[in-house]
Amino acid sequence: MRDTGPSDDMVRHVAPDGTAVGDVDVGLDEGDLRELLRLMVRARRLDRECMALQRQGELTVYPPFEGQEAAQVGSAFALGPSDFVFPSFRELAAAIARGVDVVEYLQYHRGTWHGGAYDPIAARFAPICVPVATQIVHAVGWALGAKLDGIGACALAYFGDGATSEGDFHEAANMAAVFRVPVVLFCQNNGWAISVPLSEQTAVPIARRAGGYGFPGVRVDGNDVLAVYAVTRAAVERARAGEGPTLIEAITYRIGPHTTADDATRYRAPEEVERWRRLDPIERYRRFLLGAGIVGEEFVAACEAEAEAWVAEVRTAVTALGPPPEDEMVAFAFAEPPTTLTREWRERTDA
Amino acid sequence: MRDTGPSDDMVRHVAPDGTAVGDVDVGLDEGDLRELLRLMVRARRLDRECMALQRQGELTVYPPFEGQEAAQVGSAFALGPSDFVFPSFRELAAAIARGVDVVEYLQYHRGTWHGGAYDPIAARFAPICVPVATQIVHAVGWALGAKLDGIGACALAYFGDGATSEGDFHEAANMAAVFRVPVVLFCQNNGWAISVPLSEQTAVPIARRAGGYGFPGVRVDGNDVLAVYAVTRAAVERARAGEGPTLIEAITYRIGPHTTADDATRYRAPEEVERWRRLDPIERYRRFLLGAGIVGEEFVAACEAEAEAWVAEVRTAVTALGPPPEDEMVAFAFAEPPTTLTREWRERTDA
Amino acid sequence: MPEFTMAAALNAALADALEEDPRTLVFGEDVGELGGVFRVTDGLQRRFGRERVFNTPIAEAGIAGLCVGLALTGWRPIAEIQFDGFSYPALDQVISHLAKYRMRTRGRVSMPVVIRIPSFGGIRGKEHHGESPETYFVHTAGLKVVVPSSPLDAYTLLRKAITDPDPVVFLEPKSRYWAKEEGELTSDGLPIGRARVLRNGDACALVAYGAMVARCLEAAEKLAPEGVECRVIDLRSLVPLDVEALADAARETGRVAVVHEAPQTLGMAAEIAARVMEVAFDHLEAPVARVTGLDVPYPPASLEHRFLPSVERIAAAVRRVVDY
Amino acid sequence: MPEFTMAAALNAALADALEEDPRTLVFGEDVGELGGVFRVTDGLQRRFGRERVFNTPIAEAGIAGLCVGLALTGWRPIAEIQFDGFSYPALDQVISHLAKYRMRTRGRVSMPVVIRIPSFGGIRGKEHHGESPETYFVHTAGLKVVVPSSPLDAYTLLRKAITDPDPVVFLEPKSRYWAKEEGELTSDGLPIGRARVLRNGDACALVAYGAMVARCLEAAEKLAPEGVECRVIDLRSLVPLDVEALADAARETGRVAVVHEAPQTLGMAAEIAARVMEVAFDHLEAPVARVTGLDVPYPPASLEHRFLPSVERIAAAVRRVVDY
Ligand SMILES: Cc1ncc(C[n+]2csc(CCOP(=O)(O)OP(=O)(O)O)c2C)c(N)n1
Ligand SMILES: Cc1ncc(C[n+]2csc(CCOP(=O)(O)OP(=O)(O)O)c2C)c(N)n1
Ligand SMILES: [Mg+2]
Ligand SMILES: [Mg+2]
Repeated sequence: MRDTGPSDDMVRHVAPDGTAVGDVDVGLDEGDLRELLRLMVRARRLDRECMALQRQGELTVYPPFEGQEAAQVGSAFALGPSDFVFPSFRELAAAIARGVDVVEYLQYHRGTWHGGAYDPIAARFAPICVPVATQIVHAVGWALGAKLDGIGACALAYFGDGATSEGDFHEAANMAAVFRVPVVLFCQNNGWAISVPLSEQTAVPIARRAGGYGFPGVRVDGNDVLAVYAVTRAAVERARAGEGPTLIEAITYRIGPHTTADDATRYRAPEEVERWRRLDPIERYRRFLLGAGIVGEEFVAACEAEAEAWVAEVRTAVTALGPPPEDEMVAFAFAEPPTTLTREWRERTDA
Repeated sequence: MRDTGPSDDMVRHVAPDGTAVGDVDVGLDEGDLRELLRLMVRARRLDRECMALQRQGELTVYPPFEGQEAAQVGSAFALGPSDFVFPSFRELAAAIARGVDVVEYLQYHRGTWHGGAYDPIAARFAPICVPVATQIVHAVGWALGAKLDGIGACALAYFGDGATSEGDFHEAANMAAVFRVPVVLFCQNNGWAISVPLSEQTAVPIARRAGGYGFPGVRVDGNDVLAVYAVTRAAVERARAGEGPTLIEAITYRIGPHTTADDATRYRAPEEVERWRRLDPIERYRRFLLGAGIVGEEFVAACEAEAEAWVAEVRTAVTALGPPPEDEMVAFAFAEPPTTLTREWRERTDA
Repeated sequence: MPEFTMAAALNAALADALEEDPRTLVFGEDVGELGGVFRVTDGLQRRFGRERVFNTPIAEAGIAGLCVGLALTGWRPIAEIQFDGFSYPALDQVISHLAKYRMRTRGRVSMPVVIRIPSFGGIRGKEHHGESPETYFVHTAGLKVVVPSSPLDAYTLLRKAITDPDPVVFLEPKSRYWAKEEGELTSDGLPIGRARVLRNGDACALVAYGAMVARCLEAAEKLAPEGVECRVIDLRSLVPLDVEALADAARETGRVAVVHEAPQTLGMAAEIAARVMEVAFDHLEAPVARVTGLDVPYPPASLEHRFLPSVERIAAAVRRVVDY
Repeated sequence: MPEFTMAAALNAALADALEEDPRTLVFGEDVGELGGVFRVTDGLQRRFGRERVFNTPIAEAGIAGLCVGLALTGWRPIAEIQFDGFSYPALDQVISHLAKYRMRTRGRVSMPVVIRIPSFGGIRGKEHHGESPETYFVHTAGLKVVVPSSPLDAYTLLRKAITDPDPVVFLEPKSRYWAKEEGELTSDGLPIGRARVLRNGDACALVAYGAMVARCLEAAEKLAPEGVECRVIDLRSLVPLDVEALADAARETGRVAVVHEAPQTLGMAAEIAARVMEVAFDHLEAPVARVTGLDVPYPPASLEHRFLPSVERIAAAVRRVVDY
């Protein structure tokens, strides 16, 4: 049912054909509106490059996000500089939008460092997080700290549809409600958790979960960058105003496989993918901007050219990344490595 | 707010003063109606005896249920012989209603055996379960098995208000919805989780959680045994008919301390306890039965006398319980103890 | 003779068990249409139906807890946890219930449950995909814990785990899923609780399990020309532990090295060292050597070769033990 | 001289830390008005306010995960898990995040977190209230694990744990909460990572931690008239382990017995036996003895005396070691 495209109880500002749906003024100026396109174009270009790099053996397993650009860029764009993002493992587009150093980010997929090779504190972007749903609890903890500090900042946790089945999702959501902390729970419902369709993950739309905790749950067309921006912006403002958490369910789709190690043809029909390709978020937004006269074709071309050049640089930098110094394995486990550990390491390096 | 007594959005058949509220025909004949009183009287008498036994050093820490008799007896009475109960640690009244051997049950509190000294399979009553919320998952597993077996039976899990904050509650509820299994999630909301009031546990009434999973959530006056029976009965029938889970939130109150090791005066006001004493479930039901002419004073007196005699027997049997044979510790850990274990044990007993 | 990868042998074991015992169920994340991320459950849903082979939501505590409830209704659950690092959310249900149920019900309720977990490192995996979780399970009284090292034995061990009346944690060395072995699959053979000697030698005993068995065999090959003949012991079963086999090895060689991927502190080698000392102190010519992972979180792909025991490191340890 | 119970000393340590460092927070189930089920947080909420000392919902994974997020914003969380047996739902957050965060952020983000857990048996507790969970934490690389055995040292260790830049799992022997000791509370004193010798002797070293330290001292008293003088070592810190102190003891006495409540298999004694063998093989006159809990789930109250090491069992083990 849901794979016929986003249904009607979702917030939407731009229709799949690029025409406006009601009021499209989400409070962004034209520069910002153009920036959204630029970021999505960059993100897609880098995502495709990463798929290629993986095939060439330059990256380990890679989880592509094609199709989810609007959901990630629109939401990340709604955050201010002191807000803090808690990503899962598929949020490279959000990282780009937040200005995270992508070469450092890609150390993860290069296999040269774990979670956060970038500086998570400076980047306001927590380490990449693979254990499904665990990062949502961290976001709530961070938000509680921010509330105690009275800094008027909010945390945003990204997670997938599958993540909402985990106990950690629940403990986080409930604590967020009880402590009334400034946090946005941003679910990218891309229809699948690896091979498991939404219908085997939950019996109702995910946004409904929010009612069980006592905060608002909003469904939004996740392929409509303006709607995603607007909905997230409202949730962020609500959070900063001390009104507590919001759950956002952004309906989108993972066009590619779960990861480069996955064979999606084993579990889903090509027609479904095709249907969603026609709902492409970038194409939709491009048409909207062109139709509204906010950009011309030359801007789009310039974006693409710029993305191309940028990705070439990233590629060069990433493929130049070698393994880290071996003793970093020991150096960073504790503030000061215990003597048992330094001895273990010495014996090993002497051997 | 809620400690002024059950609020109005709850199912109620009998008002606190014992008068009927609307239709009181819940499909029970007079024998059953009398049996409900008899069971509650027995349960309370035994509970008080256990408090005394604990003070006399005959039991280890004991968790009293005074005030919750209607919630437990009414719900357990709605089950059929092949349904299966998954209790937490405060469900002695439900155990009595199910016909569990209470002396065996009390081995737990005597410290002579763990979880299920009674035969859980024969009694259709799973072992006593202390880790909060974990039993709810077992109930869902059992219900899945029953569904696969097509036996038309249902599982009922008891848990407290505090238990709904645990991840296991959520994973169980969501799986129950997705698998659409015959299970009743029965929450005794007694206002407190040890010293933590409901308001620090959840931001909304617990029954609302159900909407987040896609099954009905019902609030019921947990001190009204007929309402509890009726609501549970409906949920059980729904489950058996293959329509999936129901969450029941029975609003009740723990009159005593959390356990005999607890000092409830540290965290709650005596007035609150007094208010709830006036909402006593047994007194309410007694008045109802007397008013409706279903029983006379002599029946009540007979119930009390019978409970007295029964409890005296239980007391004798429980205080006669000695420690189990020491080698049972080793005998029951595995179907066949590994030689490492038998050797460990032999060395110990030889020493 | 037929040839099997470990993945194929495990798949056959599941299929044969599902075929023979209608009370067996296979479930976990992505075990349905996809056949599991390692294809170990490939084709099972199509063959045995969606009732007996099914996907679960992403909820590991839930998966372990389902096993308890299903066992109570007389089913035999065979659950898959997708990766080692995702077994941790299930630990509470495993430790507090699965392991204790028989004891707490005075032997009345058994838990014939198998929890399969693709485990260990060496595949250049992402974080949380190279964990060696065995200590958490081995220390938990009431569980059996087994680790196959080869396709044929994987079949045997899995069949035995499935018919075992007690809960068995079945750790599959994912770096060996595609290793091949020729021979016939059989559900007879060495029981759980028994180790096997894969190579004889009197200079030193090399004790390992899972993927480290192959490395020990390689190290033994390498050492043979130096006149150092190793006895290579594949533990197979971490609980129950085959103390006799260890005692024999220690008594006969006087020298023991234990190899595993898990960090050293309270890794299996600690237990084996303590046991060997207990049963063969007077025969030991050298301290039991531990060749293990480091006491740090499992490192990124580009450093895992420095974390895991290498053939060279195993050989060096044997030389040190022999020269002691 | 003032006298303190361990509960009072821990309470004072928390109060002093909250007083000195405004970034410290105390939270957990029932730590507020009630002051914790063991009253270790008694009065703290009243004194430091509901923002710095607060109850959480019943959600142990949540509690551990909150610590990670709070540490990221520069707070110093001191969390309480109500009992040993309820620490298991928190294991995933502890193993997958708390222990790994510094490493995965290349040292950029530290986790100055303390998780306090009333632990171990011996109080005739209910199921899940007598667990010895240390192995799960000790094996997890990236954590420190400490266990006080006396009131004054409990104060010192807790103060040091709170200022430690790394996550510390702080296991409190609940059977010793009401034991008393005279002296001054000090945040100086022996650092984490160092054991202390509580009694000298050259016949055998008795190594223990938590409640078993007092039993070892009793056993040593009992053995002295037999001419067997034991050195009693209170480990205090399970990670880092004071290998020097163990090596010295083994070299000087040649005989070691390790005592703990946890089941034997992969309990701390296994690690200590392996280490002692590594560092003092040539000095050992007897195998390291393990006096431990049994490899079964913790039994009901009426059998716990048969599960836990008794003074008699400790003394018997020492005699066996000495007579070896
Ligand atoms: C705790 C845990 N269990 C299992 C996995 C394996 N796993 C990785 S991604 C994934 C599916 C996640 O689905 P969803 O939350 O919808 O996110 P998506 O992949 O669609 O972005 C699974 C099961 C994991 N990473 N963590
Ligand atoms: C996993 C877990 N955490 C903590 C505890 C300690 N504990 C025992 S009962 C209890 C409160 C339970 O409250 P609720 O669910 O409302 O049940 P009630 O006691 O009111 O019947 C707590 C925190 C536990 N038993 N299990
Ligand atoms: Mg998804
Ligand atoms: Mg309660």
